[in-house]
Amino acid sequence: MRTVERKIGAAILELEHISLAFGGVKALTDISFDVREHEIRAIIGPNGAGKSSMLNVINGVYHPQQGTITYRGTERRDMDPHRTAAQGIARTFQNIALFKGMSVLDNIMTGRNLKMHATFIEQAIWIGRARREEIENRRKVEEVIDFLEIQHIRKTPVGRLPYGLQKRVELARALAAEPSMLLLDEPMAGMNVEEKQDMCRFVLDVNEQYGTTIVLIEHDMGVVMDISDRVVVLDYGRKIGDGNPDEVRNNQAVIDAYLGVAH
Amino acid sequence: MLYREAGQFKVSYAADQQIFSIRQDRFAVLALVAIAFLVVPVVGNQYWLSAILIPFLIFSLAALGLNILTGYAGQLSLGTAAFMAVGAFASYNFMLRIPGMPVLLAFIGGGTVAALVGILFGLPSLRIRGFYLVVATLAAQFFILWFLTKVGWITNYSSSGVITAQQIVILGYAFTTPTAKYLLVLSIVTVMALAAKNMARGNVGRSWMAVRDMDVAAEVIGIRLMRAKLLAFAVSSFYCGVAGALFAYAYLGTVEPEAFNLDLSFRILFMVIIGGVGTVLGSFLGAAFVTLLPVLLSVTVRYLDSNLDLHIAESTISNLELMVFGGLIIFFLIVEPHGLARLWQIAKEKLRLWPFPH
Amino acid sequence: MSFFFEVLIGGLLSGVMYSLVALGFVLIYKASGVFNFAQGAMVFFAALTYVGLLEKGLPALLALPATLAVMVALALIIERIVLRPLVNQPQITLFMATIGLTFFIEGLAQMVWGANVRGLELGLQDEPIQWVTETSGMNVSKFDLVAAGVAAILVTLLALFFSRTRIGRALRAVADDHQAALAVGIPLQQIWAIVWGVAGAVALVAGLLWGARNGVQYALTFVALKALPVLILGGFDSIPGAIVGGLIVGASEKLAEVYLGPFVGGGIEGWFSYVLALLFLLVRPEGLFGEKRIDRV
Amino acid sequence: MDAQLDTFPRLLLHHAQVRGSHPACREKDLGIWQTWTWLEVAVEVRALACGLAAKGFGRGMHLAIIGDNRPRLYWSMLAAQALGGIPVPMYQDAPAADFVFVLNDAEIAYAVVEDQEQVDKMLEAMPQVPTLRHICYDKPRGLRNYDGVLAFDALQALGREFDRAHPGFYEAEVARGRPDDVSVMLYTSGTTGKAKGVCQAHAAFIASARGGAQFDRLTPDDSILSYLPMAWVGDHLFSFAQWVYVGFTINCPESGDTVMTDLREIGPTYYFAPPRVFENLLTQVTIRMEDASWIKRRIYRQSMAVARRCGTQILDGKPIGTADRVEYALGNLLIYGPLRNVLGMSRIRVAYTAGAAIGPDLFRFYRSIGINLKQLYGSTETCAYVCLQPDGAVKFDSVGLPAPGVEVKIANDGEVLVRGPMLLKEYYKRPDATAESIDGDGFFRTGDAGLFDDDGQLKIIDRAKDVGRLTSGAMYAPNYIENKLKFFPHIKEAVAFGHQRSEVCAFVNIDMGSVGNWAERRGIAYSSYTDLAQKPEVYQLVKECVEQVNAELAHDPALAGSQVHRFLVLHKELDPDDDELTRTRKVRRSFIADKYAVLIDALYGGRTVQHIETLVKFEDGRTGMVAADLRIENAMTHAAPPAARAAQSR
Repeated sequence: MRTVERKIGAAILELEHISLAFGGVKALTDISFDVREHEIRAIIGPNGAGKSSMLNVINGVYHPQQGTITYRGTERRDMDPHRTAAQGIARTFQNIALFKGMSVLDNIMTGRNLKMHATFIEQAIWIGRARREEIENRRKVEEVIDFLEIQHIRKTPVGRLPYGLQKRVELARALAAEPSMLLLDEPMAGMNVEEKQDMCRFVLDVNEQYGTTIVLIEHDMGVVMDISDRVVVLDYGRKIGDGNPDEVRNNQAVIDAYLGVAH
Repeated sequence: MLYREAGQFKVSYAADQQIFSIRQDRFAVLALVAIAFLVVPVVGNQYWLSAILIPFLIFSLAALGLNILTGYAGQLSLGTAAFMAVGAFASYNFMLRIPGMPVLLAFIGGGTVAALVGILFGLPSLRIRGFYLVVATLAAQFFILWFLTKVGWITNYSSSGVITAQQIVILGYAFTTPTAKYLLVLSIVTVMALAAKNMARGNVGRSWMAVRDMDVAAEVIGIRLMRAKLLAFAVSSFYCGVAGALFAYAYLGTVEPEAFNLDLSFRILFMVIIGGVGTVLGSFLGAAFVTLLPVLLSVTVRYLDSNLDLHIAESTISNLELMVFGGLIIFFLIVEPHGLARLWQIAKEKLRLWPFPH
Repeated sequence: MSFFFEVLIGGLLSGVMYSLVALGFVLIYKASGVFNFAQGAMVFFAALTYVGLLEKGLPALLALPATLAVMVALALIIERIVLRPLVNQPQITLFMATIGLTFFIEGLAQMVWGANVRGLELGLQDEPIQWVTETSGMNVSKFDLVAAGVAAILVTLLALFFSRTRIGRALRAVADDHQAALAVGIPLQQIWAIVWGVAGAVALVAGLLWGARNGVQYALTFVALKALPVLILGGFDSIPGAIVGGLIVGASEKLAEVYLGPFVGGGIEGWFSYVLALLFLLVRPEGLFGEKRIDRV
Repeated sequence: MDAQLDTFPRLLLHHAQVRGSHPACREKDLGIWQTWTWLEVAVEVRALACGLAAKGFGRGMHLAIIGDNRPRLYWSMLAAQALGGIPVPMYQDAPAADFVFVLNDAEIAYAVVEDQEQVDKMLEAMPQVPTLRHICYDKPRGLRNYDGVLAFDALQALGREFDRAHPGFYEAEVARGRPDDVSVMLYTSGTTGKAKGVCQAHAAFIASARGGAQFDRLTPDDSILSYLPMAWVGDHLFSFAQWVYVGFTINCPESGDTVMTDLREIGPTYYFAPPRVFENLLTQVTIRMEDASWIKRRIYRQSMAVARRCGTQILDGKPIGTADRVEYALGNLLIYGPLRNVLGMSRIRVAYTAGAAIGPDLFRFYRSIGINLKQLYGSTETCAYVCLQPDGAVKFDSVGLPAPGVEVKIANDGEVLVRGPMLLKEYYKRPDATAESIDGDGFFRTGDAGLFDDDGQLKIIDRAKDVGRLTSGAMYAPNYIENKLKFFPHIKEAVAFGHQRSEVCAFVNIDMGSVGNWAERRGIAYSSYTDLAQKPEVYQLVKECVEQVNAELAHDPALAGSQVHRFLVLHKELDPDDDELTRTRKVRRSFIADKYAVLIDALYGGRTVQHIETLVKFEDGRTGMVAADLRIENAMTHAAPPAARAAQSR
């Protein structure tokens, strides 16, 4: 009775010949790949392969020296973080980047800042639009809280939470923006088996329930092979493989550079 | 222990998001406000009203302003007093140069000019972070005071640089008695504190805190750093500007730029640190503490002096005050970096969980 | 033209004095990442203690080592009581703690020695050097020149200390990376204590020179405020930077006062260096000698 | 109340009319307490009923209801009843395989379930349940790509359409309902044999609800937290029958994890929980108080001493001295009031416990801090309604007076027999069982052995069939002994043996939390449950408990022979997954006796050590072996007292 037929669409994000360097150090060299609508796209590679840099290029925290990025038909050289967010790309960070001084609820509420238009004066007086927006967006945020099953920690300051839950709250903050594309930087790093299973389930559910396109960096090969549709393999800032999990698994360059060494 | 919360459940987000979501808190705050408005004017004597309570309220407002910038938005400023000065002198000029200017509008104007100046000196915050920003705010402190002193037009060519604030008249009523001035200041501070709390708990406040806690993450979720920071500078300076205007109009009466020196900036920073960084309540607690401590200190020292015959000089008291303030700042930063407000918070949590441990 | 040079040299020489104060900042910043706002208060405390001891009848030769001892002791106490508990706190917190410290030291100094302005006689006259005036027509203060000499000696000593001694090398390692330094077994707290002690000594030298020039008074603490733009220009962790920054600030503010001041009513010395530093920051946030940071995300 | 109001759907319409804007249900969902008024509930139920009708559900059919307590599931019961159908709530935590029997037995074709988890279980059971065709779910999460299952909203939309097309249909269906129609079918957990479906008529549950409501003067302004399994008769009486009869408010918690917080937020006025819940709460209180500062601990100890001394008297309205009254008032200010508050019980007017025996200390604790906790007695077959403890006359060892409208008598063999309007109509498809359980005079055999005390209150000793005889001929009530043992916090379960044997012996299960804590405080290291259970120190601890029970038993001439002579501490926890306990956590004594026959032989054979290997089922479904050498201990017993002293101690 269960139909697991997901419709994967056309490429919506294309990266072409991206090169990025810090001072003299090359982080990324001539990397091209694309991401299709609704798919789960994994980026893997050994430490220092340039995976996080890749995400930072996609959402505009880093600006590549060369190459172009095409997102939904618009080609440009750089993304800038704010515009990226406005276009519906959300992300999480490798080292949890929550707002430590705020509660779980407030952290997730910040994820909806782009949906709130009341001016600061309206908010100061707390009438009309400001009040209405707080309530409407709170409702949306509660749906995310429900989705990720973090009701019991809603009003806890994030700093007090264990690592696994902090990761989940960060995902919640990203989801609150109702993104069409989600960039996840090692969402399962440092988790125990049970937490990993939960997180996998959430990632799949997000993809399935909302059709969100997901770009994912992950170290756990089992997870990557299980949940992703296609995989890009980076090594020393270069792309050495690209394809579905089976193709990547059988790619000799990948085996040499990554699998062979790591396992 | 005093909190009996069982049965206080929320059926709407509006109820859940109200400022004081616990019924007991709501009653306590209402009672406090009622006392401040109804009882204090009756029982307070002239000394208490004009030498303690009025400055306390004004400092609370200034501390609130600094807290918005430093506590909520994470931008350290040592130029608070200068922004107060802008507010004071701008209000003076609005009153002086526009005939029939309502005094409240002049205060708002003063605040607005301060906000504009704040934005100007906040611009560097877009490129520089952390305590490098101190340079920008110190530049503001020194430059603004120099400017106010040097440009005669601002002080209406008063030879000594001293201005005398015009009388406060609202709808024909002259606020001349300490009680009247107290009530005016209290009203303004209450309204502005409420507005600050509203901003703090809304999207604006969350954006500020996001910028403070993790600016890259804030940017990535779509918060415009520039707008958030400059807004913080503007709102903060507005609060300081209004506080400065009240300082001149409701407290000192006659004032010179030098009254808004670096020392005052430090004093207000101390209020924020001691009271609690990033809380509205802390601004009040800190202002109360810093206002009352010297009084307490001098009373104590005089008492000891008269009883033990120590012949303590007046200067000793002021030096002692410096040491106590300095020591307290260090103490708070080490022991409770979130200040009195956090202590209050912890006490409240304890009462809510009583008899269980916190 | 010679007037210009006279102003410039005067500015550069007083800039050396700024550098002297800034040196104390740099030392502490390098070792523990703290911007010690209280350095100015320490300068004031040093000068006041020295004068106070002289007033008590101590001969200058005894008062000097005694003051040095007091300063080192004060520095060590500060390190122990204030900074150690605040280790690993954000820089801003540490900075605010040193503001508190400033108040405390100022209060303490005046409580112990009284608040009246006192002169300090080092046997140097703040008068133009005869032969310079005669040969070039410029007035160059003898005092300033000696002060510059002292500063030069001090900088040289410090440079030697850092490059030649074991402690100096350890300090450099600490400045590069606290964690790594700890990992290779450098006793961090010992290093900090030494650096604070040295900073206390530097404060004494600065205090004597500034006190002799401007009188020993509360206003000395404002010297610290001048050091901030110096550090911005020179970079917080560079000893040569402190020197160069001091020279730039000293010269530019004198020139500005003389050449720009009259147009705006004078008194711009008070803020000019700040505006200069601010403009500089906007162009090059890491300072002249600082290294560019890359934000890891 | 009107004679017309004799079925639940009619009661619902009545409330919608007379208190339409009064809150009927609340559920903590999306962070706030979503509220439905009686009018709204009536509208929702109507749409749902019409939706079910549109799907072909009708008179006499069974509707399975599976899930945590949620308003929509309660509405589903009303919807089924409105159509003359019969809701069959089932235990939501049972695995799919356990559902198969009931689904087949009740010929279930329609099911309303909570979420994906339950839908998956239904789908898993489906191949073995040919009748099951329609599955409707409440929470859509994860069910987006499922075919052939229907969302609750969709069903209601269908219903509204159907309602428009068939005006008057709903009213007519409600009007067709008769009070002796079966209103609900609850499956008994089945301590022995397969589960039986207990058919209860509207009239029975309404009579029980009415009696209880009058007894405790319930009003529409009362509110209750609904968090116990919906398949349990207790929840059906308190959260459904009384709810619909009285018209008060039920409150459903946000999730299993948040029950305590939700209880505190709601602060119900009416509360019902099995003893286990009260016990866990008290354990939490004790543990948290141990972490408190010494001054708080001191105040707590002092206040609790005062409460023990005079708390229950004050609650019962008995006269006490002024000094005590003042001390109690102080304690109330400092401890009892705050404690009730943090437990979420400060507004409780009436609280009941039932389902198992409750320890006197535990019971006394709650009553002494001012919570009006009472016991009731009943079973699935009697709508959980036989005896109730009246305010002001609460005893620790009785279950109260016969409830209004209920007749109770004791058979010659000690079995408690009851008669009244609350009795079951029948066991579904089990005329034999029905006939067997109701005698010619219409009295239902409860299967419990009991006696009336001097005040006319009923005292339950044991299951009648469990009451046995020692070879000496003395009466032996295993449950009575087991319960006494279980009242010790360190003992989680106990199983006593002795029927047709010379003496009583027992298995004991330690409480991992409590004993683990105890061991840690004494620095006793242990690696596992099995290891901890066999520590000599633990045996000593258990032995003290057993001997204390023996001392108590020795006071009662009838039971003095039942003192425990030998015992052992089991190496594994008794577990419903291993069929050793029922789902309601009652021990299945005979099953255990068979499974652990070797241990029983060792107990009676005088051995001091016995090796055992046991197959266990883990939570993830895997199985494994647990092996251990169990030690067997003797316990000190006491001589029976002279009859005269025993009579006095009564």
